[in-house]
Parts: sequence; C-alpha cells; structure tokens
Amino acid sequence: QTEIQWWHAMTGANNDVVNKLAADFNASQSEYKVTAAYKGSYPDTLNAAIAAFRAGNAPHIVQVFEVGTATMMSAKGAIKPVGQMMQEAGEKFDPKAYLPAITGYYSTAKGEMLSFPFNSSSMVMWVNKDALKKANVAEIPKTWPDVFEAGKKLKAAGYDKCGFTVAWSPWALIEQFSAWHNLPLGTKANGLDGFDTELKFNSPAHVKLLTDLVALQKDKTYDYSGRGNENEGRFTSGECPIMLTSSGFYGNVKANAKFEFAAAPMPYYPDVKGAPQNSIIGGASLWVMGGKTAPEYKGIAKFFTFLSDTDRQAKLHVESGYLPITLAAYEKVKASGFYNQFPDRETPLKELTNKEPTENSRGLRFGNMVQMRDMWSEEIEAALAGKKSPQQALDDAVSRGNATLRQFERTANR
Amino acid sequence: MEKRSVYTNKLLPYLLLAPQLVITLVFFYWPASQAVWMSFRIEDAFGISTEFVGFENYVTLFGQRSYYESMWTTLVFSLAVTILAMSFSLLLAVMADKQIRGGSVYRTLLIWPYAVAPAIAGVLWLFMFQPSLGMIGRGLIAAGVPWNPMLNGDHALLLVILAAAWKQISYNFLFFLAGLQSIPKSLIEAAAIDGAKPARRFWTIIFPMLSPTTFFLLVVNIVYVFFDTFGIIDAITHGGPAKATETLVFKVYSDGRLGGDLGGSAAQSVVLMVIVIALTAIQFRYVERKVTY
Amino acid sequence: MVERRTWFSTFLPHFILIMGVLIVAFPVYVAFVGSSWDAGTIANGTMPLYPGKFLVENYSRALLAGNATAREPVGPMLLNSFIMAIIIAVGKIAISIISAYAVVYFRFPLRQSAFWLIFITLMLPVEVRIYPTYKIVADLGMLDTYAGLAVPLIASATATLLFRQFFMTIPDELVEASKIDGAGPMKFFVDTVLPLSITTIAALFVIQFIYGWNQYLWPLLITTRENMQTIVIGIKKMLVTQDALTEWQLAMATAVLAMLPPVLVVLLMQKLFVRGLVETEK
Amino acid sequence: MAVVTLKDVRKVYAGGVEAVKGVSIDIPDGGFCVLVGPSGCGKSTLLRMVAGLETISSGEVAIGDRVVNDIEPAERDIAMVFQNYALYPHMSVYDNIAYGLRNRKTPKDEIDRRVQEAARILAIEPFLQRKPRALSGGQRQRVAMGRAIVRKPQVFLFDEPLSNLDAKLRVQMRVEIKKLQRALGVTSIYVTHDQVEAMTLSDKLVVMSGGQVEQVGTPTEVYRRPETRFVATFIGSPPMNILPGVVETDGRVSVGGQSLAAADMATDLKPGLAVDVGIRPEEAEIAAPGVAGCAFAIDFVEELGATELLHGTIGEGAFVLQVPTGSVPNGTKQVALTIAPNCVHVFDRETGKRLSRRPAEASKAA
Amino acid sequence: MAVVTLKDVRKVYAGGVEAVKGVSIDIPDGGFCVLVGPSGCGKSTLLRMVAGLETISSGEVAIGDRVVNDIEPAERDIAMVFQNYALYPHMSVYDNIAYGLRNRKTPKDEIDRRVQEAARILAIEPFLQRKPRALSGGQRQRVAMGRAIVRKPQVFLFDEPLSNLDAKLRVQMRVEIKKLQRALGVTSIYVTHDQVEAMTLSDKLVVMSGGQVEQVGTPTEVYRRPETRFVATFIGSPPMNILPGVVETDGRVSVGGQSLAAADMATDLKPGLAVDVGIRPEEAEIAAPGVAGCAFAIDFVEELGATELLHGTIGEGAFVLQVPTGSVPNGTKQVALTIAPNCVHVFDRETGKRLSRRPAEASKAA
Ligand SMILES: Nc1ncnc2c1ncn2[C@@H]1O[C@H](COP(=O)(O)OP(=O)(O)OP(=O)(O)O)[C@@H](O)[C@H]1O
Ligand SMILES: Nc1ncnc2c1ncn2[C@@H]1O[C@H](COP(=O)(O)OP(=O)(O)OP(=O)(O)O)[C@@H](O)[C@H]1O
Ligand SMILES: O=P(O)(O)OC[C@H](O)CO
Ligand SMILES: [Mg+2]
Ligand SMILES: [Mg+2]
Repeated sequence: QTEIQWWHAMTGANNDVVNKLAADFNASQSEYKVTAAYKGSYPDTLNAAIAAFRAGNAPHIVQVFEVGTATMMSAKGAIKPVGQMMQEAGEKFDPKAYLPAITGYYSTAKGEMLSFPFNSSSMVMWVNKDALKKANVAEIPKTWPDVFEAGKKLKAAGYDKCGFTVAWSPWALIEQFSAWHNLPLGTKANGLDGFDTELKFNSPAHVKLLTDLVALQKDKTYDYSGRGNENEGRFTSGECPIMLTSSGFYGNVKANAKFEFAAAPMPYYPDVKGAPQNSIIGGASLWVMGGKTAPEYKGIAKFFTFLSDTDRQAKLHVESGYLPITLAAYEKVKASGFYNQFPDRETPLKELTNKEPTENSRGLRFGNMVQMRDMWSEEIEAALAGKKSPQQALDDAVSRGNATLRQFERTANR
Repeated sequence: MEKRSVYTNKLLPYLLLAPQLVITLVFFYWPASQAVWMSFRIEDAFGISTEFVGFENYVTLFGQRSYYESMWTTLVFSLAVTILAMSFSLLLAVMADKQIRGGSVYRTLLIWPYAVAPAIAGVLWLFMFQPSLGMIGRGLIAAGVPWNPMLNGDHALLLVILAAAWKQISYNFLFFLAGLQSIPKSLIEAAAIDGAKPARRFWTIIFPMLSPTTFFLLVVNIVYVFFDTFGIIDAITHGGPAKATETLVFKVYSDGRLGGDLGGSAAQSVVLMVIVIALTAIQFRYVERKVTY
Repeated sequence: MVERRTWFSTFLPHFILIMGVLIVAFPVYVAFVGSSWDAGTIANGTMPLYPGKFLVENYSRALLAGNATAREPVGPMLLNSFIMAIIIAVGKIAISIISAYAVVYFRFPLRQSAFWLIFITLMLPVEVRIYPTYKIVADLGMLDTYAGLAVPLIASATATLLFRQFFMTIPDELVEASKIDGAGPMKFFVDTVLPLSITTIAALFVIQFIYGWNQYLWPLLITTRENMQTIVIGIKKMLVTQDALTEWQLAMATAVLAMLPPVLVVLLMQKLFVRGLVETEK
Repeated sequence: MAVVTLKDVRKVYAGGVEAVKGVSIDIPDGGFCVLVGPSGCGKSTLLRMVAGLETISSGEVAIGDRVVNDIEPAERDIAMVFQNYALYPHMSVYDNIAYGLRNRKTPKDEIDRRVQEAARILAIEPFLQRKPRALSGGQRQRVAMGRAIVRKPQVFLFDEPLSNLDAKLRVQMRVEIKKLQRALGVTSIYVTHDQVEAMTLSDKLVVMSGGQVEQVGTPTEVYRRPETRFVATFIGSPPMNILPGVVETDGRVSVGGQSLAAADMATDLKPGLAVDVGIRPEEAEIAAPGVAGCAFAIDFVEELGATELLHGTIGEGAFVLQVPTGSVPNGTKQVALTIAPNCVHVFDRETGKRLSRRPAEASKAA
Repeated sequence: MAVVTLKDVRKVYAGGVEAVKGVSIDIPDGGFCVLVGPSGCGKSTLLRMVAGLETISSGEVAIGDRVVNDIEPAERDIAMVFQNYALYPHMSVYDNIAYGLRNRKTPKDEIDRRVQEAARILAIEPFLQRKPRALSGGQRQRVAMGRAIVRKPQVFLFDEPLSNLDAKLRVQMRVEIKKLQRALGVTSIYVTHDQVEAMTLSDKLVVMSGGQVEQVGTPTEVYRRPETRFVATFIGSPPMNILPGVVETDGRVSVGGQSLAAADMATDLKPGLAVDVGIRPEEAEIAAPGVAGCAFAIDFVEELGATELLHGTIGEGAFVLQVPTGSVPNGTKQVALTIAPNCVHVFDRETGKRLSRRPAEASKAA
C-alpha cells in the first residue's frame, strides 16, 4: 500500500470533513492510503511544508492558502504541476470544469493549472440576527456607513466590547476591499501579469476605511480581531454580532452559534465608483510536491479525481460553506433548490460573480505574500493603536511590501 | 584549578570525550557554521536557487529599522523581566531567610513554577488576561482600563513581561536564598555591633555581599529572556501586535519561518551567537573571579 | 538573634511571603478552575473563582479523546514528552560525565581545546541555529523520531561543567590512593567516581528532565506526525484554532496535566533539585 | 572601660539545649578574663550573650552599672573580634575599620584620625586601601582588631580570635593582643579552647565545662590548685596524670602501693576511701639512687629536645613523666619517683571535686 | 621491608618551579625517616616521588635494589597514609581496607583474614561495616592506617597523617604510629611540619628548606648540634634565640657586651667577625646572686603553668627565657644569665652555616 501524506490546516468542523474524505477514499480502494495531518494554521502549514521540503521529506499533498500561491508557483522544482501530473497518471482533468474565478487563480499565464482547488471561499459578512433585532437594526447593513451605524446601535444595545469586527484583517481590509471597490492592490493586474509589480493600496479610499475604523476602535464600536481567524469565536460566542470573515466559517457557526445568523455580502463605500465590483476567492488549494515516485503520483491523481466527483463537491459545499468548485457541482446544488431554501448560502458565489472581473478583481499573485500580510497587519495594528496615522501606516505597508517584492523577484527570477 | 594527580593513557581520554564531541560537532558546530555560511547568501524559500552576496544580508539587517526596534524591544523586555523578577524574588528571599521556621515550607511553595514550561506559562497568563474571557482581563476592562493586548503593544509587552517574570521568580528566589544563606552570620553580627540598623545592614552589607549572585542572575535572566521566552511570546502574542513583542530570537524565527528570508535570518542568528558568546565570556570571567570572594 | 523579635517583625515576613506565594500560585489556580468548567461559561467570561463540576469530564476528554482542534488525546503526548525528557536527561548525564572525567583526570594533547569546544556551547541554545540543525536532523533521517527529538539537545556544556566542578572537589588523594591500591582509570571511574557522583547525577537528572519536558520550539519543528507530538506542543496547537472555538477548558486541563509531571518532580526531589540548580549554574 | 557582671546567667536555645546553666562572674574594670573549656561547653554562647547577639534566658548581664539584657548590641558599647574575623569582604580595610564610626555619625575628620591611629598602632597602614582578601591571615586578624579598638568601647569581646592562624603567628599575635589590651586598659572577655592562650593571656581564668563554671581564678591558682579533676587534666600539657589511690591516715594517700604525703588533702577523709590522685608530669622527680619512691615502669621515650617524655605505668595506671633530656640513661626500664606533698592533688572519685584541706577558705579565695 | 635510597633526586614542576633541588638520603631497612620543614619546602613532593605519584625529573629512587623511577605506584609495593586519609567515602571501612587487596586479586578468605587482623591491631573491629563519615577523626585515621598495613608493603609513606586531628588525639596517635611501626618493622617515610612529631617519631630526621636538605641526623643530633641557623630556629620550641655577636679570641664570643665561651666554635675565626649566636630559651640559666652574666632586661612574663616565658632583650636583641614558674620574683626587671659553653651555637652571619670546631668530622657524623 502506498502512503500519501496530506498536510492541512483545517480545524473544527472542517477538520472532520478532511478526515472523512481521507477515510472515504481509503475505504474506496486498497492500493493507496491517504494520511491527513493537521499542521497548524495556514501559514504554519506552509512553513512546515517548506521546511520539510528543504529537509528532503516533504509530504505529498499540502494545503496552501490562496496567498501562498505565488510562492508555490515560483518553486519550480519543488512542486509537481497538477495538470501535468493528472495527465501523466492518465486521470481525466479538465480545468474548464472549475469555476472560472478559481481556474484563473491557480493557473499560469499559459493556462496551466498548477494546484488542485480544494476549499475555495470568499469573504462574507456574518451577522447575528438576534443581536440586530435587539439593537433595533431593521436591515442587514449593506454599506460601510450602514455597518458603522449598526455597530453603534449594537454597542448601545449591550455589545459594548465589539460592535462589529473583521477576521483576516489584511485579507478583508486590503485585499477584498480593493477588489470589491475595483481599486488596484498592485500594478500588473495585481501581479497576475508578472513579478515586477508595485503595490498601490494606499489610495484615498483605503485610507478612508482605515481612518473610519481607527475612529471606531476608540470606543470599540469596531474592535480589532487579529491577523487571521484565531478570533472567529467572538462571533459564535455572541460577543461580536457582525464579523467579516470567510464563507468557510459556516461549519463552525452552525455547530456553535446559539442564535440566528446570516451571511451577507461584504459592505462597500457607495461613493466609490463601481463598487461593489466582485470579490476574489480565498481558501486554499492542494499542491503536489515534487520528487515523488510515479506510483505515488498515480495515487494522488486518483485521490484528486475522487475529490472532484460532483456529488462529493456538492455535499462539501453544503456542509462546509466552501464553494462548489466545479461548475457541475454548482449546477447540481442550484438544481436541488438548496439556495431557495438558504439564500444566503449563495452569497459568496454571488459576490464572486457580481460583475465581470477587472484587472483589479481577477485575483492576485504576489511573492512572499505571507510575510507581506504580516507587515500589512503590523501597519494596520499600528494605525489602530494610534501609533501612526492611517495614511502613514498604509504608505509604510506599501513601501515595506514593495521591498519584499523586490527581494522575491530577485530570488525567483533565477 | 587542575588535578594534581592524573592518568596518562593515550587513547582512553579521546574515547571518553568522543560521544560528547561528536554530538557537539554534528549538532552544534556544523549547524552554527551552516548558519554563518547561509548568512552570506540569499536563497528562495525552497532553497532551489541561491546566490552568494557577501555581507549584503548584514548590511540590509543593520539598515532595517525593525531590527533596531526588535533590539529595543528585547532590551526593554529583558530589563523589565530581570528587574521585576529579581526584585520580587529578592524581597521574598530576604523574608524567607529571616524565617527560620517555615523557611523550607515557603521554599517549597515558591519553587515549583520553575518546572512550568514557558509556553504553558504563556497560556496561563493569556487565559487570565485575555480581554474578553480572561478573569483579570475582563476585570480590568470593567474597572475602566482600556485593556487590549491584541492591539496595544504596550499591553501585550506588559503581559509577556509578567508571564516571563512569573516564571523566573523561583529561579531567582532559590539563588538569592542560597546567596543570603551563604553570607556568614558573623558579618551581620559584626555590623550589628558596629551599630548598623537593619535597613543599613541590608544596604551596606547584605546587598553588596549578594552582588556576585545578583550579577550572575542578571546574566542568566537576560539570557533567559533572550531565548527561553520564545514559547511565552509564541503562545501569547506571536510577536505582535505590530511587532511590539518581537524579540531578537522571535525575529529570527519569524523572518526565517516561511523561508522568505533565510539569509537574513541566518545573519540574525550569527549576531545573536556573538551576543551570547560575549555574555558567556563575561559570566565565565566573573564566575572565575567570584571564587575568591 | 541580632534582630529583636517584635510582633511586627515576626508577622511582616510571613505576610509578605504568603502574598508572594499567592501571587505565584494564582495563575495555576485559575487554570485549574478553568479546567473544571464548560466551554460556554469560560467563553462568556463568567467563570467564577471556584471549581465547577466538569472536572472529570474535561480531564477524561483531554486524556482520552483530545479536543476538537487537534483530535489528539493527551495520553500519548504525555508519553512522548516523558520519553523525550528521559532520553535527554539520561543522555546528557551519560555523555557529559565521561567527557568531564576525561577532561579532569587525563592529560592529553588538545585537552584544553576539547574543553573549550564543549564550553562554548554553554549558553548557546538551539534556537539560534535552529534551521541548519533542523536540516541536519532531517538529513540524518531523524525527523519524527525520539532520537531526533532528543539527541541534538543532548549536546550541552552545563552538565559537563557541573561534573567537572564536582570532580574538582574530589580530593586528589582519592585518585592517588586508588593508584596505590592498584586501580586503573576505568576502575577508578566505576569504583569511586561514579558512586561519589550519585547525588550530582540525581540532581542533574531532575533539572534535565524538566529541561527536556519543557522543550518547545524544537519539537514544534521536527515532529510532523501527530503521534510524535509532545504535550507542550499539544497545548499550543489547541490555542491556534482556525475555525473552531478554542476549547479553553480542555486547553487548561491539558496545561494542568502538562505541568503536573515536572512540578511533581521538582517538589518530590526538592533537595536534589535545588542543589543541582544552584550548583549547575554556579 | 567598665566592670562586667554576670549574675546567674542561663541560656536555653530554642531547641531546648541548655547551653549555659547559670554562670556568675565579675570582671573588674580593665581586667582580662579568659573563658576556656572544651568544644561545646558554652563559651561562645556566654560571650554572645554579653555582646547581645543571643537573648538571655534568665539572669542578668551588666556592663558598668547598666543592666544590658534588653539593650541592642549597638548600644552596649562593646566591640567584638570573631574567629573568622567577619571582615566585610567588599570594603577596603579603611572602610572596615571606619564602618562602626560611620554608623554612629562620627564626623569625617574624626573618623580619619581614629582610623589612622588604629592603623598605626597595629602596623596596618600600608594595607588600608586593600580588600580583606588581599591580606594574609595575620593581617586580617589585625584589621579585625583595628575595627574593635577604633571604637574605643567599654568592653572587648574575643571569640577564638587566633584559632585560624598557624602556630607561629598565633604565638606572635597572642603577645600583641596582650600588649594592646594592657596599653588600652579595656575590660576584655576572651574565649579560647587553647590552654596556652588561656594561661598566658588571662588575669582571670574561667574554666567551663558542660555549660557550667568549673573554676575561676588567676592562671597560677588554677594551675597550682585545680578545683576539679576536669580542670586538673584540662589545664597543663602534657595533662596531669590521674592515678587511682586510696586514702591512708595522716594526710597520706597510697598510689600504686606507695604512700605519698598530700599536703592539701582534707584530713577528715575515711581511710580506705578510693580517690583519684593527680600528679603533673613535670612535678614528679626521679629519686636519687637509694631513695625510696613510686615504682615507675618505663615503656618508651619521646624526645622533645630540651625535655623528654617517659611513657609508662605506675601500678595499673598509665603515667607520663617529663624530665630534662638525658635524665635517664638509654634503655632504663624502671625508676623510682618522689613527689613533693604539695604536688599531690586528690580528687573525689565520684564527683571529681578536689578534696581540699580547708574547703571553706579555698572556695572563698577563688 | 627494604632499604630506600634517594640519589640526587630533583623535581621541576611543569610550571618551572624547582620544588626539590637534588636530595640524597638513604633510609635503612626498617628505619623511620621523618621529613620536616616549613610549608612549601618540598617535603610532599619528595614523598610523592617515592610513591610514584609524581614523575622524577632527575636522579634515582630505589626501593630495595630496584630503581623504581619508571614503575607504577601500584607496583612499587608501598602504602601511603594521606593527610585527609583519602578514605573512599562510599565504601564501608571493611571495603576501604580490602580494596587494594581485591585489585590485586587476592583470594577472598585471605582478604578477610588480613582485614580482620588489621582491624584487630588497630582496634577498629566494631566499625568495619560503617561508612567513613560515621567515624570520628581518630577512627578515620586508624582506618587509613589499616588500609596501609593490610597490604604488608615494603615501605610506608605518611604525608602529615596527624595534622587533621585535634591536639590531644594527635599526641595519642603519634604514640600509636610509633608503636605500630616498631612492631611491623616496615621502613617508613613520614612528612610533617610539626617539630614535636618530627623529634619524637624519627630515627632519622631530615630537615628541609627550599627544596634542599639542611641537615640529616638523629633527633638529638639535630637538636643539640644544628648545622644551620635555619635548623636551629626551626627545631625547638620556643625557638632558639639568635643574637648578634662578635668573635673574640680563645673560642669566646661577645654577646650584648658580655663574653661567652662557645665550646664548639671554630678556632680559626678572625676576632671581630660579626656572627649570629644561638642560645636556646631553656638552656640559659639565671646566675646565682653575685655571679656575673649577660644582662637580660625582662619585658613581660607569660605563664605556661610549670614553666614561664620571660620576654625581654639582651643588648639590642630580643630574647626569650624559659624557666620553671616562680624562678624570678614578680616584677623583676633585670637578671643576669649564665650560659654553658656547649649551649652557645655560633653561625655565619651570611650563610647561616654553623661555625664548628671540626667541620670535617662534624659533617661526617651527620
Ligand atoms: N543556635 C543554637 N541553637 C541550638 N543550640 C545551639 C546553638 N548554638 C550553640 N548551641 C549548642 O549550645 C552548646 C554550646 O555551644 P557554644 O557554641 O557556646 O560552645 P563553645 O564552647 O563555643 O564551643 P566551641 O569551642 O566549639 O566554639 C552546644 O551544645 C551547641 O550545640
Ligand atoms: N603540582 C604542582 N605544580 C607546580 N608546583 C607545585 C605543585 N605541587 C607543589 N608545587 C610547588 O612545589 C613546592 C613544594 O611543594 P610541596 O607540596 O612539596 O611542599 P610541602 O613541603 O609539602 O609543603 P606543605 O607543608 O605546605 O605541605 C611549593 O613551592 C609548591 O608551590
Ligand atoms: O478561512 P479560509 O479557509 O476561507 O481562508 C481564508 C483566507 O483565504 C486566508 O488568506
Ligand atoms: Mg565557640
Ligand atoms: Mg605537603
């Protein structure tokens, strides 16, 4: 039996899903055995995989979140392009079967798909409907000013530690914000068209959002919730009645929230032209590491085929809140009438396809993005803590990011 | 000091030394030299392409504001933990030294935090000071203190300092107590006869006599803060917010973590090694000197 | 007696000491209380200062089932920690007692160099050379093995120095008497040095056990398989939750379980521990 | 300078050990009192009660006319020299000596004057700026003395101040201490277990044992007329020989079958009473040829240079005789000894008390 | 039992210290040789070269007819008793004594027999199962002796074996060692810096100083006829007084203005030559009233019991006189002293060598 190691970053309800998939696959055949191992947060998992590769014992499959894409793509010898692998293994693989937003994100300029889309998400606004009711907020807020208003009311209604909040701060406040408002995050179509890109997210609109949040942070109408999703519990526990975070949060909300909830589209500034545009995908894809044997690749390919099964994808989507990644699965769920029953489960899909994507909303691809996110987070934190003006913080975030990009360019181009 | 009488076998001593030397060479010197080698190169995350760049990593490092900030953080952190832990344990040790009865009971009640892993200490303090569910964190907010270690760097640093100092109390206490007990009673008696009141006895006799212990603890505490607090920081703040709790060691880890900057991280390691070797040398000289005291 | 005992001067030190003890104990008490309530009470921030009634449930879940995040029960992790700590303690003692013996009781070329080679590693912790060390362990195929967890941490100068210091206090005359009594170097080591070192060995054992048990960064890096994880890492992983609520009650139960063995070792072997500590460092 | 009076002083330590069991001594102004006795007999405890370093369980200690039981050491106007000198290792010699004056807020120039003077007296001027660890044992001893004299206290207390010195230095410092005390005229109490120090230094010698005073007197009194068997064997080197004896009539006692006159023996003792008879090794004499005496069988000889020790037995009892070298031809196996009547000391076998002719007067003299 | 011969033995330590500068001594079979001298004079070094614990830089050490320079200590058939006894603290007394035999693969019952015998001789049978720390100093000393005698070696080596004991025990063990050595007849070398031990124990006394032998002889020879000023002041207690003197004619020497006959002084010295004159404290006598003598000004008196020491000066030189207590009435300020001609020792002021009448014969006698 050939063992296939699969490193992932899924916890809670999603962890159950991963384990179940592995178990089901193992039960479905006897030649291969997929072993799933939780390796910590997304950055931790990526870190572990890189370290393991350098040490010569990389796993077969790694779940890498979307911002690690450029890093993985540029690691030519370290990865096995999924398309190529599937072909060599003789498994059917058609990039066109996937949602275009996803295919675009994980393919090279030439259209070669390098990783296997697994759990794609988008950002939505989770709201605690009971709380809104309590605070007499009749409608789910649509725009940022609405959100601020609702936050104030919620605070007055007893949610005094946190009117609203945001998980994955850089993802929400910079990346999704840029796409949703059709603002460039960086040049060269946010890096999709080449490494020699420059960051641009210190525009007046970006600064305005941060300025507003800084003001609201003072009395906790808005309250910072960290760089990743480690504080998502603040929503489920009822502490923060409004939280922007991944649609993949669904499984845990369902399991833990003791109130009525909904997933609404992200808010926008109505005075920004073109807003809302469309959102970009988040979540993660599965990367196959290089240097493995042919039988192993064959096993991986079989596993991927197993994963892309339409029924399975449809079920995954329904259970986890991640997107149905194939068009077929999407159609199937639609056809089942699921969205009529639970309209807000379609929210992330609607966001993604809200408008025809532009240069600014197709996706993004920056090297060393993981470190950049930390830098951006630091700057956001500095602004929220009152150490820097919002303008200064974003300017610094841009210039530090650019320096990092230049370094990446230097190592990646050789 | 050397032994007067020794053995003169030719091969045996090498055999006896071999295990330790081999392990030291393989797991210490070789990696250390690798770190030096790496610090002169830049590399992509996966180590697929590398380039020799001379001192560029060092130049970049010392050109980075964040590096100096990290140094500053480390310094503040070290001093705060050291002063806090040392003064608190000195107070306790002086009190315990007075208590002939019950002294050992107090010692028992005070030494066990030494056994708590730093990471766990971090978890314990986080649990108390977490603003939304921590007992003390909530208490502070209820009392009108805008307690927010998630965002406020000073709060985060304070929390990390408290946890780190807490863990270090036992250690300092034991050494101070041992130091106090090794001061000949006759010195205190002589001072009493010489007309020195208790406070004056403490500052003119006991405290100066403790100075070797104090100095030793100073070095040990600084080294402790440098390295052993990694677990505390990682558990409580991950170096944030906005790098407010990023010590030099944490920076080595976080810069090298994603392989983004292995060369720079290695350069930092080298700088750290130099610092530690210097500290060791100082301490060693001091230990040697202390013997005569 | 120098100090005249008044009611105040007798009472004050006790008062200060008791305050000190309380301050020192408080965090652990809170953790213990935390491990006896349910997730909801903790998450709502309404946990009181007395233990709740979920104690048994939480501990049995922690020990046997693991939490929602890692799904790793604490039992095997405790065992891993224990094995790692034991290997480190025994290994360190074994290699350093013989190397110290060589350095102290023999004269041979490069003796000083060998000593310095070892001595320089005194305070340099694994943290500063972490990546290259990791690579070597990987090259040697020791990832996810107990050897990989323990062996690189065995190279430490402290134990060697302590033994060296202890050997220096063994009177010269004992070697001389042994020589005259016809004992060679190995016989002297086994018959005399080893028995005399028993308490030093025991003291060192306590300290190194704790050192091994409390390792953090190293096992974090070199274990990839769940079944090789140590308890300290286990706790930290419980806190890094992606999409789930941190199960603080389990984290606290695990923390208490993780603290228990080393704390017990310290308390039960207090005398040896204090001796070992004070002598190791001085 | 002051009279020191101890009245029925007792000390019971916290553990219940009764270290001093009711001791009364008066030390005249300017007197030099030496407490001597075996280890653990309570000498240090007694001294430390005078210093105020131990509480007094019962009884009274007075310095001058002031009862000092409840007075702080600092207020008793005493100075003390410790066995290990207790010099402050982190202070220079100068600071060590000046410390007590500084604590008392003595003006700076006065301190300087007095330190310089003390240093001059003790010949430690060249070392004033050194730290104690850079001094030899003898020099440290002097500094400790300096610290005591600079304060011009009423009483000096010494706790085995010479026992950390080697033999030669000990002799030399002993002489210096005596001279210094004479010159300064300060009342002194000196603890030692070395009987040569005790003999040579004291005006008033107090022999202690088991927390009690065995005898108080001048050194000569104690040597010549030990009140107890304990004192007899403790003072004098080699120690007094103790032989079993039997009381005869007429103030005579029979030892090893030989009848000896004992000048000081009580006259009212029952003949036949078993007693202990003490004879100092240097006080027995080899009888002129033909003169009768105790038969002393010689085992072997130890030469000491000017004198030699003859080890042997009288009757059943071991006996050591000290004579000038060459008094006995090599290889002699037996000699007869004569002992002057006032050199024969008789002790109660049970109590060890001297069986004196005039007990009432004798005790008054002490 | 064997003759031990040292031929021009030198020791230069690694640091360059020349600790022993060419020493030649023969010790006869069964002889008891004591090495005495001040600290650092090389006594231990010499002994340890005999033991094989130090390499011999040059010269030759022979035990019996075997040159042992290159032989391991274990093979030299010696036993050694150390100052700190060097008992193995973790072994019982029995095992301590048996260890050397076990290492030599002696049969078990033979070992047991010999250990029991040694224990009997030393009266340590009751302690055989105890650990050394449960023994008193004297008992430990005996165990160390036991370890030495059980092996029945050719030579015993002792390095200050008594200096860790208190005064009383020291005297007692000294006597026992002497008896034991006599009984076993094993050639012994004994290092001490205590001159009483040196005098009482040795057949052959070797006085060392600065790595060299100052004098070799029987104790009496060394005491009576010290070859150098160093030996004169080192042996004897209180030490010999050394006074400046000037050679007169006719074998006389002038000291403090008084002319003294010096029986042993060389006759060919230039009159007027400045010399050092040595007179032992116990050998000067107080002149009968009216008899002329050296004027001795008395400073003060130290009483020792049987004797007293009068400290004072003769001319410019310090002088100590030891006399029986009471020889001089209290408060006497000056007495005249007479000194027998054979008690006047004359030394070269520069070299410190004795200025003897018959140098050739004298050195042959030593
Ligand atoms: N602090 C103490 N607590 C309890 N017992 C004590 C204390 N100090 C001394 N002792 C006991 O009191 C007795 C007398 O002790 P002390 O020190 O006065 O003797 P010493 O005559 O000075 O002896 P040494 O010549 O050995 O110094 C001893 O039995 C000793 O064990
Ligand atoms: N291992 C050594 N290395 C260098 N010098 C040494 C060594 N051992 C002794 N010496 C020096 O050799 C000289 C003689 O030392 P030794 O120990 O023989 O003297 P000693 O007469 O036994 O003195 P003591 O009476 O103090 O024991 C001293 O100057 C000493 O410092
Ligand atoms: O929570 P997920 O899995 O949707 O991922 C969130 C973002 O993509 C992180 O970059
Ligand atoms: Mg005492
Ligand atoms: Mg010696």
